[in-house]
Amino acid sequence: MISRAYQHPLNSSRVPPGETLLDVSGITLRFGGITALDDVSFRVTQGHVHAVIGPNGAGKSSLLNCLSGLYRPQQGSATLHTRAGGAEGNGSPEAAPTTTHDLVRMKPHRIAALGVARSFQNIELFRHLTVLDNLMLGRHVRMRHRLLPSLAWYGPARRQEIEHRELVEEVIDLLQIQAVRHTPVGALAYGYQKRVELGRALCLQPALLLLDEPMAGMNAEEKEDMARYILDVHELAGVTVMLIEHDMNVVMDISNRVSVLDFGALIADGTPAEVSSHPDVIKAYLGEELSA
Amino acid sequence: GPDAGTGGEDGGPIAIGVLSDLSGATADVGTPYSEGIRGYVDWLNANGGIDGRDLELKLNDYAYDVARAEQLYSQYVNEDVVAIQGWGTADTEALRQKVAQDELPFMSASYAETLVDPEETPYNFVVATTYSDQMRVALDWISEDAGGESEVAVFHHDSPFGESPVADGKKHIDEKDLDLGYKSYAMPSGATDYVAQLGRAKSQGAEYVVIQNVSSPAAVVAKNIAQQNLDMKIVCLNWCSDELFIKLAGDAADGHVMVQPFAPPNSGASGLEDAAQHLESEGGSLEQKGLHYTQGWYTMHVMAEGIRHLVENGTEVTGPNLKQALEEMGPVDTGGVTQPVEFSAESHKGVDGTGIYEVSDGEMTELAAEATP
Amino acid sequence: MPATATGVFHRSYASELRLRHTRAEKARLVLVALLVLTLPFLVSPYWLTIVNQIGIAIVGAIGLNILVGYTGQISLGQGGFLAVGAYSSAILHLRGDLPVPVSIALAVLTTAVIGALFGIPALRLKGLYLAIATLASQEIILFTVRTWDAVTGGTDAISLPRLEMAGFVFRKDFHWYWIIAGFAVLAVITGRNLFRTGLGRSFMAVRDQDIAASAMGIDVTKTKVLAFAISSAYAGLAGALTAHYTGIVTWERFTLDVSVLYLAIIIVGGLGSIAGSVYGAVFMITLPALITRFGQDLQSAWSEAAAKVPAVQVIVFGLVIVLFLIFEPRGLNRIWQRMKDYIRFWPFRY
Amino acid sequence: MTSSTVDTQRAAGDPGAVPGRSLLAINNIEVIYDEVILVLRGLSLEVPTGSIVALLGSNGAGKSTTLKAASGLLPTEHGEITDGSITFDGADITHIDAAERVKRGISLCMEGRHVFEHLTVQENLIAGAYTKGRPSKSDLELVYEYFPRLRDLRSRTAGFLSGGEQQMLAIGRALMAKPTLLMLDEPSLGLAPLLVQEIFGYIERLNAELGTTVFVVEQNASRALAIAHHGYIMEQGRIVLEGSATELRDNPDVKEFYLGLGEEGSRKSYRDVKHYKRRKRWL
Amino acid sequence: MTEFFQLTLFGLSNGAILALAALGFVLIYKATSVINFAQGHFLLIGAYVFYAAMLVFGFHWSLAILIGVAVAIALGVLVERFILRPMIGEDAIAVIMVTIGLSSVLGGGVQFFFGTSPKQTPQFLPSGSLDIAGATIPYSRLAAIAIAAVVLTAFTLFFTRSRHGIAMRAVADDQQASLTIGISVRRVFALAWALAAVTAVIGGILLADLTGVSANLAGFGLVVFPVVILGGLDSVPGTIVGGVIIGLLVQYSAGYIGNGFEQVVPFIVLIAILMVRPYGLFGQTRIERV
Ligand SMILES: Nc1ncnc2c1ncn2[C@@H]1O[C@H](COP(=O)(O)OP(=O)(O)OP(=O)(O)O)[C@@H](O)[C@H]1O
Ligand SMILES: Nc1ncnc2c1ncn2[C@@H]1O[C@H](COP(=O)(O)OP(=O)(O)OP(=O)(O)O)[C@@H](O)[C@H]1O
Ligand SMILES: [Mg+2]
Ligand SMILES: [Mg+2]
Repeated sequence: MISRAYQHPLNSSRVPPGETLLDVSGITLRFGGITALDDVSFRVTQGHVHAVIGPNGAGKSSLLNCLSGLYRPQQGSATLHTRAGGAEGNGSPEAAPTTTHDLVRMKPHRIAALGVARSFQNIELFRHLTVLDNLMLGRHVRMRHRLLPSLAWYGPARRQEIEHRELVEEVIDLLQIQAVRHTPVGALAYGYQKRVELGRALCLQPALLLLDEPMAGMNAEEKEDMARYILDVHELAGVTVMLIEHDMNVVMDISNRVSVLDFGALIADGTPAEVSSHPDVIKAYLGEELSA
Repeated sequence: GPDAGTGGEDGGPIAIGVLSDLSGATADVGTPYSEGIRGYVDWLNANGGIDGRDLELKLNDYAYDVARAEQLYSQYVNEDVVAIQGWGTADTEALRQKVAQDELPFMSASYAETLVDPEETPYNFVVATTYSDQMRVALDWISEDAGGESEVAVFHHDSPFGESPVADGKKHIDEKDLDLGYKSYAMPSGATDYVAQLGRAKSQGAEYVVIQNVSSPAAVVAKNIAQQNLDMKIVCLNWCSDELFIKLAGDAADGHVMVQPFAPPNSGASGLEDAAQHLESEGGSLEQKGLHYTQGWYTMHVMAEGIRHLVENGTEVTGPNLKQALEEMGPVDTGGVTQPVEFSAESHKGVDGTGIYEVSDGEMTELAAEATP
Repeated sequence: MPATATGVFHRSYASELRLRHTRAEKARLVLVALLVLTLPFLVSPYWLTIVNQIGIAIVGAIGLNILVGYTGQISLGQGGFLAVGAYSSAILHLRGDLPVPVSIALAVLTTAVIGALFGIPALRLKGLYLAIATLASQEIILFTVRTWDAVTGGTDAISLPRLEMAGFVFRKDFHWYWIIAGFAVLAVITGRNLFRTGLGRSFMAVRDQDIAASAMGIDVTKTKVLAFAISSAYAGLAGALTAHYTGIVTWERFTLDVSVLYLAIIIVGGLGSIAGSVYGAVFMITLPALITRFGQDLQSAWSEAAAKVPAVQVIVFGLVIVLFLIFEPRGLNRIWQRMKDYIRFWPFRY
Repeated sequence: MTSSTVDTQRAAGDPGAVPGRSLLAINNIEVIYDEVILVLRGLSLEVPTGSIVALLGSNGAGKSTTLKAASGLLPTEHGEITDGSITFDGADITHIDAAERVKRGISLCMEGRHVFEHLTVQENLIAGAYTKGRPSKSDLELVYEYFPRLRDLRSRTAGFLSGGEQQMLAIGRALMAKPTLLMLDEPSLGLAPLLVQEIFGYIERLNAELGTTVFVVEQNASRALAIAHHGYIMEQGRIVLEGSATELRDNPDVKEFYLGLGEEGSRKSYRDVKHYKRRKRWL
Repeated sequence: MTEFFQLTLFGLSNGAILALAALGFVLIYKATSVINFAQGHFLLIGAYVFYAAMLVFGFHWSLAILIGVAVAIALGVLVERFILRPMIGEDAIAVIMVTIGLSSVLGGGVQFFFGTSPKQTPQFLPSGSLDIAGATIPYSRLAAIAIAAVVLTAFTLFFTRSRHGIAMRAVADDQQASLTIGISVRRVFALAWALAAVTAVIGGILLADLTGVSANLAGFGLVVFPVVILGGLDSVPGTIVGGVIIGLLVQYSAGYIGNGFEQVVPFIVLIAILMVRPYGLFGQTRIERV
C-alpha cells in the first residue's frame, strides 16, 4: 500500500479495479425554474481519478451534492456498488456478493456510512473544533456512540477514542499537518484548511472520494502539494476519486477520465486528451487560447 | 444553625424581616404597601418604640422573584429576625414551610384562605379579610342589589392569587342557596382589551362582573364596558379596589363597586390620623399614597401589637412566643380602618368583615362598613 | 484560540486524552475539591442558600449549554423543562408514593422525553426561529401545568414533605448542600466526559456546520433530538432538585424570566464551555445578591432617596451585564483563559 | 524601494491624479490581529496611478490582510495597524473609516466574492453606487456592457448564482462606485478557464478604457503577471521580491514556485512532484 | 354574527397595534441581525415620554408626539453608539443578551423617574365609538388601524424603493462587504435603531391609550414574538399579516374557547406554521449552499 508503513487501509471499497463503482443515470435536478442538472449519465470506474469539469454554474457541485444526498434530484439514479467485506475484510473480493445502493434515495449520513466521503467547494470544516476533532469526526460512522458510557468516559467510549486515534494519526502524518493537530481549524491558513478537509474525508476510509475544487485559491507550489496528496491516496491506497477542478493542467495530469458539464447537461465524457480537444468543450469551457 | 431569633438582647432593637416588591411585576402596589410598613415603624420608633424598644426593619426588594425571596429569607434568619413581613402569593407559598420550621410568624398581603388554618400553616397570619370571604361578601351584596336573581361573571388573574376565591364563591352560592348564575373567566395578562371575555359574559347574561385582579387590567375592563355600552356593574375585590382603578378608568369607573377591607384615606376613620400626620411631617399625604399604604401600616401595626404584648408581659421576644401572643392577646383595634383584628389558636384569620364602596364622582363612598359573609 | 498547555509531552493517546496534564492543573483541581468540601463550614446560612441555588443553577446551566453552546440550538424553553422536572418528581413522589431518588430519576427521564418531543421543531427551524419556537414550548408547558388540574393541581402550589432518607431528615441548607453539590459535581463531570467522546463531538459538528456533519455520516436529526433530550434531562434534574429542596412546587418559579436567566448564565459564563456554565451560574446568582447588599449600603448612605434605590438596583444589574458583555462578549471562561495565557506567556507579548 | 516604470500613455481617469505618481503607498506597516497575531511585519509597497500592480504570495502570507489594511476593514476582524502608514493620493488614510475611503475612490472586491446574497443582482449593483446617490441608468448600463451575463440575471437572487456569476457581480458592484483604485482579492478564485480569461480581459479593459488603477492579489501568477505592469511577492508579512512584470516572469524562483515551470522553463507534470520536494522560502 | 363581527374588528385593531410594536424588531433585525429584547422597553419609554410631555409639562398632544419622537431618535442613536457598536461582529446571541441587559437599564430608568405607580392615560385619540352592524368599535381603535396602516406602508416602500433601504438590507447580509462599497455600517445601525425607537414610540402611545401608562407595557416586547416570527423576522409586510393573524386568533379563542386558551393558541399556531414554513410566512430563506 502506501510507501510508508501505514497499518490502516484507507480504501474501504472492495470492488475490483476496473469494474464500475458508481453508475450515474439520468439525473435531473431543478431549482424552481432553473435546471441545474439535465439528464446526466456516466459511470465511474473503481480505481480511477474521475474529473468533472465545466463552466461556472454548470451543475458540478450540484452533481456532487446529489451523490452525497444533500440535494434530491427529481429524476434519475446513482447506483453505488459495494462488495461485502469492508475495509478490514478478508477473502477475495471477486467472490464476494455485490450490493447496489441508489444514493439519490438515501439520507446523507447513510451515504457516508457506505464510504462516500467528500470535501466542499467553500471549505465546510467544523470551525471551532481542533484539527484532531475534525479528523476524528471523519471516523464518526466507524464508531459506536452510546450515551451512558460517553457520559461516564468509561469502557467502549474511552477505548474507541484511543483505537481510532491511530488511523487519524496516520492521516495526519500523510498530509503533514502534525504541527497544527491541536489548533482550531478556524485559525488555520487556507491551504491547511483545504488539507484538513481532505484529511477528514480520508478518515472515513472512503470507498469513493468526492473532491470539490480542492486546489482552488492555491499557487502553483501549493497545487503541487495537493496533487501529490491526492495521487498518494489514489495510487497508493487505491481510492477512487471524483474531482471537480478548474485548472486544466491539474485535470490533464492526474485524471484518468473526464466528464464535462455545461448548463446542466453532459457534453463530453472521455479521456483527458479526448475531452480537451472536443470542440464543444473548447467553446464552452476552455477557450481557444488554452486548448492548444 | 438558624433557629428562631431572639430579637437581640433585652432592650435592644427587635428585628423584623421585610420582603417587598419594589421593582418587580407587582411593584405598583408593592411600593406603597412597603412604604406603609416602613412608615409605621418610623412613626412607632419616633414615639418611643415599644416600651422603649425600637423595631428594626430589614427591608429589601425581592422583585417578585421567588429565588431572591428565599435568599433574603435566609439572610433575615441569619440576622435573627423574630418575624417576617412578606408580600405576594409567590413568596408566601414558597416560604410557608420554612417559616413553620424556623418558627417565624409571617404576615403578607396574600389573603388566600389556605393560609388561615394553623394545622396546615402554623406561622402564617392573615391580617385582612380573605379573598374567599371578600368574594362571599361580594356575592351576598350582589344578590341583595339585584333583588335576588342575577348572573355573575368572575374575571380573575390567571394565577393562584386570581383563582383563590373562585371555587369558594361557587360553594357559597350553593350553600346559601343564592339565585345567582356564576361563571369564571381567566384574564390573560398583557391584553389590550377584554372585549371577548365581556362578550362571553354578555352571552351568559352577566349583570355583575367580580374582578379578582389588580387595578390596571380592571380599569381596562371598566373602559371596555363603557365603550361597549354594556349594562354591567363591576365588583372589585381587594387589589383593584383602590384609587388607582378610579384614576386609570376615569369616568368609566363611576358606579362600580369595591370590596375593600381597609378604609380609604377619605373615610375619616380615626385610625388614619397617625399615618396621615406621619406622612405630612415628611412632606407627603395619605391621599397621594393611597390605601395600600394604610394596608402596610396596619399589617405592621398588628405584628407590633403582638410584640408589645410580649414586651409588656416581660416575655422574651421570640418567634414562637410571638405566635402565641398573636393567638392569645385578643383583638387589635385599628381605629376603624378595619374591623378589630383577632387571631386564635384555631384560626389565623384576623378579620372576616370588610367595607363595601361605590365609586361616585371619582371618590369611594361607603355602602356598608362591616359586611360579613 | 483556547489556551493549550505547552511543554507537555505525551507517551500515549490515553494520557493525552486525560483532562488535566500539568501540575498547575492538578493543583487547581485539588483546590477546587477542598473548596467544595469546606465551603458549607465557612459561609453563613445566608450564603449557603445562595450556594445551593448556584449548585442547582449549575446543573441546569450545563444542560442548557449542551443544547445552546455545544449544539447551537438556541432555547428559550429552559424554564418549561425545569417545571416538567419539578412537577413530575413532586407528583411521582406524592401520588405515586415513590421514594425521592426514584421519583427524581423518573422525573429526569420524563423531562428528557418531553424535551425530545419539543426538540422536534429544531429539525426544521434554525437560529432565532427555533428560539421563539422553544419560547412557545415554554408557554405551552406552563399553560398545561396551570390548567391540568387533575394532575398538577392547577395554579395552586404543590407542597412537598421534607426529604427523609434512612431516617435522616434533610432540613437545613447545610444538609441539602451535600446533595446539591454532589449533583453539581456529577453534572460537571458527565458534561466534560460527553465532550471528549465522539457523541459530544457530533453535537459540536452539528453546531458548526450541519450540512458537512450530515455528509460526514452524522445523523443530524437524531443528534439534535438527542441534544434536546440530554439537555432537558439536566434541566429535569435541576427542576426536581428545586422541588425537593424548597418543598414547594409552583409554576410561578419557572416563567420566561427563568429561561432568560439561564440563557444569561451560559452567555455570561461562556457558550460551549462546561466551566463557563459554572462561572456563569456563580456570577448571575451572586450578582443580584451583591446588588441587594449594595442597595442596603446605598440606602443608609443616601436615605432621602431611599425610594429610588430599587430603581438604581435594576439599572445597575442591567449595566453590569451590558458592560460585561461589551468588555468580553465571549464570557467569563474566556477571561479566565486569557488570564492563564497572560500568566504563562508573561512577560512576552505576541 | 525603486520607483517603477509605468506606461504613462495610459490616461488616468481622475484628473487630479498624476499618472505615474504613486496613488496608494503603504509604508512599513505592521498589522496585528486579536492583539497577538502579528501578520504584516513592516510591509511597504506602492501602486502608481494608472497602473496594474499584482501582489503574489503563498497562502497565509498576508495578501488579503494588506488589502484589508488599505480598505479599512481590519477593525471588523479585530485587527489593527500598529505601525507605519498608508497614503492615498497624497493624503494619510491609515486610520480613517472604511466608508470614507470608498468616497475617496478606493474600492475593494473581497476574496470569496461577498455578494449580498439576499439581494437581487440589480439591487447589489444599486447598493454598490451607495456613495454616489441613486445610480443613473448609464452607470448600470456600463456594468451590464462589461458583464452582459449580469443583465440576464438582474432579477435573480445573488445567493443562488454560480461562483463565476457572483464574481462578475462583485466586480461590477465595485465598479458602481466609480473607483480611482480598484483592489481585487483573488478575482479568478474558482473560475473556469474561459471566465478567468474573460475577467482578466475586463480588468485590462477597465484599466485602459476608464483609467482605473488596479491592485490585484492573485494566485494565478501567470495570468496576473500577464496583465500587470509591476509585481510584488510577499512571504510571511513582508515583501521579498519586487519588479516589473517581465522581470518577475523571468525570475527562476518565481518560475518554479508561482508559475509551476521547471528549471528549463517547461511546465512540470503534477504527477512528477515528489514528497521530498525542496521547499524554498525567500527568508 | 354580531359577536363575530365585534371580535373581528377588535382582532384587526389589536393586530394593527401588534404589527406596529413588532415593526421595531423587524427593522433592527433586518439591518443588524439582532433580536432586540429591549423593544418592549422602547414602547415603555415612548409611552412615558408622551405622558410626561402631555400631562406633566402640559404640551399639546401633537407637540408631545414630536417630543416623543425626538427622544426616541436620541435614545436609538445613543444605544447604537454606546452599546451596539462595540458589539459589531460578535456572536448574535451575545448581542441579544446585551439587549436584555439594556431592557433592565431602561426599565430601571423609567422607574427612577416615574416611580412604579401606573399613570393616567393621556387622552388624545377621539373618544366615543362607532356602531357597525351591531358591533361597537371605539374611534380610538379605528384611528389605531389607520395609523398603523400608514406607518407600515411607508416602511414597506422604504425598504424596497429607497437606496437607504437597500443599504440596510445589504448591511444585514454582509457587513464587511457593505463597508467595501462605502456604506457606513455604523450609520445604518444608528438609523435602524432610531427608526425602531420611533416606531416603538408610536406603538407605545397607541398602546398606552388602550391599556394605560404603566410598567406592564414592556411586556409587549414578548407578546409580539409570535407576530414577528409568524410574519418572518425580516419582513415588514410580514408584521402586518402576522399581527392580524395573531390579533384575530387571540380574539376568537378568547371569545369562543376561553379559559385562558388565548394565551397559548398563538404559540400553537406559530409552531404549526413554522413546521410548514420554517422562515415564517414572508421571512427570507437563509441561503445555505455547499
Ligand atoms: N440550493 C440552490 N438553490 C437554487 N439554485 C441553486 C442551488 N444550488 C445551485 N443552484 C443553481 O444551480 C446551478 C448550478 O450550480 P452549481 O453550484 O452546481 O455550479 P458549479 O458547476 O459547481 O459552478 P462553480 O464552478 O461556479 O462552482 C446554478 O445556476 C445555481 O445558481
Ligand atoms: N481575522 C483574523 N484573525 C486572526 N488571524 C487572522 C485573521 N485573518 C487572517 N489571519 C491570519 O493572518 C495570516 C495572513 O492571512 P491573509 O488572509 O492575509 O493571507 P493571504 O495571503 O490572503 O492568504 P490566502 O492566499 O490564503 O488568501 C494568516 O496566518 C491568517 O491565519
Ligand atoms: Mg461548484
Ligand atoms: Mg487571501
